[in-house]
Amino acid sequence: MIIERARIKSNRPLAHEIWEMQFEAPNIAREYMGSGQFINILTVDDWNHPLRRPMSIASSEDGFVSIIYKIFGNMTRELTQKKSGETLDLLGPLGNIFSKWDNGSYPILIGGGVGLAPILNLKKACDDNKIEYTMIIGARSGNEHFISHEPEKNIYLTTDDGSMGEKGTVMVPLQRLVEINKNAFIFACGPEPMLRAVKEFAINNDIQAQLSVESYMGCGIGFCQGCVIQRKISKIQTHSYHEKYSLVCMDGPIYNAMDIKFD
Amino acid sequence: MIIERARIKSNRPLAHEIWEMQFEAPNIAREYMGSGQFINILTVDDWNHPLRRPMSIASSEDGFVSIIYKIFGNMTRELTQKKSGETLDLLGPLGNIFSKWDNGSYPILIGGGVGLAPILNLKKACDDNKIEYTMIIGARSGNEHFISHEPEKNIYLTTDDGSMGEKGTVMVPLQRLVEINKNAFIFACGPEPMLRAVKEFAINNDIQAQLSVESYMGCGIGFCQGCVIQRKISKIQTHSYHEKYSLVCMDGPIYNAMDIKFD
Amino acid sequence: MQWISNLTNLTIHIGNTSFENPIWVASGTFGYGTEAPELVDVNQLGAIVTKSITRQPREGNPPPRIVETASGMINSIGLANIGVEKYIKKLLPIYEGLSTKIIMNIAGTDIQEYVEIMEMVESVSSAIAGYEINISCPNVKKGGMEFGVDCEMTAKLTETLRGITERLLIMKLSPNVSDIVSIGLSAENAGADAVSAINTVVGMSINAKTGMSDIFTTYGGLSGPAIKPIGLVAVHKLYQQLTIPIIGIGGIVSGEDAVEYMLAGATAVQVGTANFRDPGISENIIDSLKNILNESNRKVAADLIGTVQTH
Amino acid sequence: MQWISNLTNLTIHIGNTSFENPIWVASGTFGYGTEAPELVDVNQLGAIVTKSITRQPREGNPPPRIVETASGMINSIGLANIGVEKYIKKLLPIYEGLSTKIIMNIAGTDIQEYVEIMEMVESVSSAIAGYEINISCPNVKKGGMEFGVDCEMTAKLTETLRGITERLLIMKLSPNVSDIVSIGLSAENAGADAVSAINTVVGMSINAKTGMSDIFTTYGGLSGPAIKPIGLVAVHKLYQQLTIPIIGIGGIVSGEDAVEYMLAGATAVQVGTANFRDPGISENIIDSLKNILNESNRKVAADLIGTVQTH
Ligand SMILES: Cc1cc2nc3c(=O)[nH]c(=O)nc-3n(C[C@H](O)[C@H](O)[C@H](O)COP(=O)(O)OP(=O)(O)OC[C@H]3O[C@@H](n4cnc5c(N)ncnc54)[C@H](O)[C@@H]3O)c2cc1C
Ligand SMILES: Cc1cc2nc3c(=O)[nH]c(=O)nc-3n(C[C@H](O)[C@H](O)[C@H](O)COP(=O)(O)OP(=O)(O)OC[C@H]3O[C@@H](n4cnc5c(N)ncnc54)[C@H](O)[C@@H]3O)c2cc1C
Ligand SMILES: Cc1cc2nc3c(=O)[nH]c(=O)nc-3n(C[C@H](O)[C@H](O)[C@H](O)COP(=O)(O)O)c2cc1C
Ligand SMILES: Cc1cc2nc3c(=O)[nH]c(=O)nc-3n(C[C@H](O)[C@H](O)[C@H](O)COP(=O)(O)O)c2cc1C
Ligand code: FES
Ligand code: FES
Repeated sequence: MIIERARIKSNRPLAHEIWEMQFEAPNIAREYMGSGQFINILTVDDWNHPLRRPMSIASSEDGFVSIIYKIFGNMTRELTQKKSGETLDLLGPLGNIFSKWDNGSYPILIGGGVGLAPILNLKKACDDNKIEYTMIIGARSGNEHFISHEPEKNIYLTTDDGSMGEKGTVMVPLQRLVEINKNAFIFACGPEPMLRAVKEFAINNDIQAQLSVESYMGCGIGFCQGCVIQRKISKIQTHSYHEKYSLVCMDGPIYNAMDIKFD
Repeated sequence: MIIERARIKSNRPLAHEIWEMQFEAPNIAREYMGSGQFINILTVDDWNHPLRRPMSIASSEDGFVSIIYKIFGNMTRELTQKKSGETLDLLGPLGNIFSKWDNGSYPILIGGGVGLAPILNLKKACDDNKIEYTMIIGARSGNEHFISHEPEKNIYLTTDDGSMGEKGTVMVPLQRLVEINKNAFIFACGPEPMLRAVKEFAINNDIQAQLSVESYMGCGIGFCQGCVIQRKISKIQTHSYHEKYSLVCMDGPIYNAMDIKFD
Repeated sequence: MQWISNLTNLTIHIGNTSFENPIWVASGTFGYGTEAPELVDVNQLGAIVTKSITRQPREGNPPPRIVETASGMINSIGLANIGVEKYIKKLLPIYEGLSTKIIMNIAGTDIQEYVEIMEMVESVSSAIAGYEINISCPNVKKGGMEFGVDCEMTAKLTETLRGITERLLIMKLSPNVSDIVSIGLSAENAGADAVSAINTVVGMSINAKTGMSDIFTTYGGLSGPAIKPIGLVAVHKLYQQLTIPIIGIGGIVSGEDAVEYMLAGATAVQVGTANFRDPGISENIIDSLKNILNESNRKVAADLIGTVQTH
Repeated sequence: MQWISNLTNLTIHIGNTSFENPIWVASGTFGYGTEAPELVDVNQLGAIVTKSITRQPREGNPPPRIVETASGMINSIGLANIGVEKYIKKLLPIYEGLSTKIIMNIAGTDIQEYVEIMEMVESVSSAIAGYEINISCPNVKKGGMEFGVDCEMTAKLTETLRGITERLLIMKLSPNVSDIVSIGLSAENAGADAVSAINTVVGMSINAKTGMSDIFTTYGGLSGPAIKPIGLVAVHKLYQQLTIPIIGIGGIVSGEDAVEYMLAGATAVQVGTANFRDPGISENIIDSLKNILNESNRKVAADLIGTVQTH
């Protein structure tokens, strides 16, 4: 992990309230280990918002890294104001990575909302490694999508309102696809309700799944103990440390679906 | 007093750490009463700096008002970042005005540091009204001056380090000028040490003087009672209100030198 | 869909008194309500709590009285005010003409002073809706602070004043105590109609360059968004234990902030420091509150009170 | 003029222990000092105060544990920690290799727990410079909070621990009390070498949209620049009454902030929340402190202590 003052190469809207920002961040790009890692962004120099904001790395190539972000609150809105040429203070790369997507199974990549950032990243890794896969991207409505529904290329979009791709959630094509591909391995990132559904589905159908989860982060580097998610362990000692709770910033953000609990 | 979202017409450095900003603020310009009034500027929309910043009106013409400001802390630094075309939230015009400069006496206008904003404003009023006057502007060093030393036009500059105009404080030419002009009336704005010296000089020499003073302001409109300056009154009742202390935002910022105390 | 907006109901009740909406302006941050008629239509406000009034006029503390801090400010005004006599003579008649409710805030250094002030006001006819009793001003030596940290004194003062007025009696609580709830309970048991919380938090600011304290009295009262988390705790704790209404104060600058305080347990809220920046902000907050209610299922502001969901 | 910089002297003393500089990192905000060697050279720090250690390892509270507020944040970690046994086995050996001073922060639910922990550490040889006793964590039920608000308990705990160690004994005070000075005096009279102030301020945050409390435990500890005015008051008040050194904490993010705390009476300061944003910030603060001293007449950091000028 490195702190780098990175020059903004581009910053542009991709879809409704969804933006992409590219940074020249050679040091972070050099240390980057793979799809799933994130950076922690200092959006304002003032101390009114003391905390950085974590964002998944959507791509990392030739000294550049990019993020895809959704306008959520003050700091993501502030991000949209940044102009290319300005610099931002980035801390990264942080966290662990998707694994075993290249172990011969058939990857089904699932992204919901901005959760598609690390998924696009993994898609590229599959492409580069000539691994066949299917990708499913869900959104509430068509205006949040910025890639095309191309079933012929195994890229499926879904929308809650049916305005683009298939109507419904990502579970609709997933269900169908898993029946075809007995060797499926799910990789998913998205809002918690989606991850819950995917997790339950994977467990019920005995399919392996890796989920990229989110949590509120104070530091991103193990200092604050703030970012925990509950582990699913049958027996937890009364006096334990990091058995029941795992640090998303250090141990995650990628977890096997079986290993975590959402309540 | 009015709150007006004003378009910035220009924002440029005049001298070392001294900037001028012009606003299109027709409503404030319409209510403007004369030299000495100020506006209260909301610099950032965020609440990390809750208070506005008061700035004297340096000119008001044809729907435009301008300020001259010195980079002092965070908000004045932030002001330098504003671009023409952006808008700022202004509250004004506030406060009272210099008076009696057109009553037949000989105005000596004294400005120190950025205290020259209302003084330049008064100068223009004198020019417009064809009233003769002398102006003395003091600064620590030549790089803080942005007008010329023109004794032939009765404009005198002083610098503490002698790098421009006369060496010393504004008191040097003032002393000399008062000897020549028996009918002098001093109008001064500047840092407190300068105002103290001017005040003492005026009283000792039995010259009338109006001073524009500063104080830390919470609101600028009489809500907070924060901006007081001590009045010089021989006898103050034990139970009094606004006899001992005066509100600079409502009663000031212009006071007769005799009426205020600096301790 | 203009008609939907008419469905929202902002009315709230404290004792027998109803208020058109729960957005009030806080004592000491809105003068006497008469300072800036050009900038704000005071009749829109749920109530105006006027600047603390003492028996005699007061000059207040020497300057500097104010300094900005991170997301807040510190003040040490020292209860500068016109005194009760002038309040009765000059202001009460003006208040007759307002449709908004007026809450008179009273401060004193001993019980006798509070009593005298209230008796003087009660002895004349006026339109004021009630009293807020400042037992918690941190900026005046002997400025009522004794009361604010002591349960017995709070009870005694409340009880005494309860005997003098049938108007609303609101005790304003200090956050600078180990246990704000026991003070609140004392006020409730002694007959207060409501408590308001919080007054400012004791704070200090120093200029690193000059080495000087930024405030003449060294300590002052911290207010503004910085203290919102502290005010929310106070209101939430009080709501768990008291049965009388709670009026939430501290760092409110938006409709969301007002909603948060109501969720925590506030029946009404007061806007303080924010008035200095934008005298008309309370009108915006009222509009925003309406919009938030409209967009939610709950159209009735009072339904928000105390309904925060905890984990 | 590089040589001028050498004239500054940042050394400060507490009890018999000297520290190379007064900039420490605060408990719970810097892990165990071993988390980010790439990002910060811990040997530059005046001291590292390690995360609160309890007798047994602790998982801490369920999420959400953290939320940002205006110029601050609220946390409710619930003392997640590895427990004293692992601290002794895994961390003490690492600390032997550091040139910076290590202050071990201890938390407990009763005196017995504090005693056991300290006796276990004292029974092994180690390089730690002393202990900071957390009697003021607001996020754990029975988490020592009783001690922090009660003079007698504070005195008893201090006295007991004083009997066990000759190392530095620093009592960490809570701001959530009516009178922090009397707690500080109890600690001093019972033999503490220093007090540190302040721990976090009890705060709450609510999501207006969802109506949910943002923190699992409803209340948490407010920290960051928002609380600097509260920390400065605590330090200034303590400095007026205590003779032992005071360690200032609360909202420090710059060299100026450190200077302000020292002017108020702090012998050293601790940087907390700021580490989350910039793990190397304490090194910057040390540099900035040096520069400030260089530009002033005073070249000796210790000369700043308590010299704030009031009006
Ligand atoms: C590992 C990880 C990867 C992420 N990747 C992406 C991504 O690729 N694209 C994207 O758009 N979003 C991503 N997020 C979410 C993103 O961090 C939040 O949307 C962002 O912080 C919101 O900031 P805000 O100021 O706009 O909103 P705010 O108004 O501050 O907060 C709104 C909500 O944002 C979340 N949030 C705020 N601060 C933090 C914080 N310090 N840590 C975690 N969550 C926070 C909370 O849920 C909060 O309720 C990721 C989060 C994590 C933990
Ligand atoms: C009536 C009046 C007219 C003024 N006219 C001018 C002018 O024409 N040009 C100019 O450059 N400056 C003027 N000032 C001073 C100007 O307001 C301050 O320099 C400015 O507020 C500094 O803000 P900052 O954030 O940059 O500094 P900060 O770092 O916030 O503060 C540094 C110092 O600025 C002063 N200050 C900060 N906030 C306020 C406030 N709300 N009210 C008053 N003083 C404050 C204080 O002395 C403080 O110690 C005027 C002040 C007053 C009261
Ligand atoms: C400048 C100033 C003056 C105040 N004067 C009084 C007062 O006279 N009486 C009182 O009860 N509270 C007074 N207060 C406290 C406010 O009414 C309010 O409780 C506090 O500011 C917290 O709210 P806020 O964060 O919205 O400002 C004053 C506050 C400020 C900032
Ligand atoms: C996430 C977090 C965890 C903390 N954990 C502890 C702790 O375990 N023990 C302790 O004594 N203080 C703890 N503190 C309090 C800090 O040490 C410090 O007193 C407080 O944060 C104020 O300083 P700041 O404003 O610089 O953060 C914690 C603070 C934070 C923000
Ligand atoms: S975010 Fe601080 S430990 Fe994970
Ligand atoms: S600045 Fe608030 S009363 Fe003058």
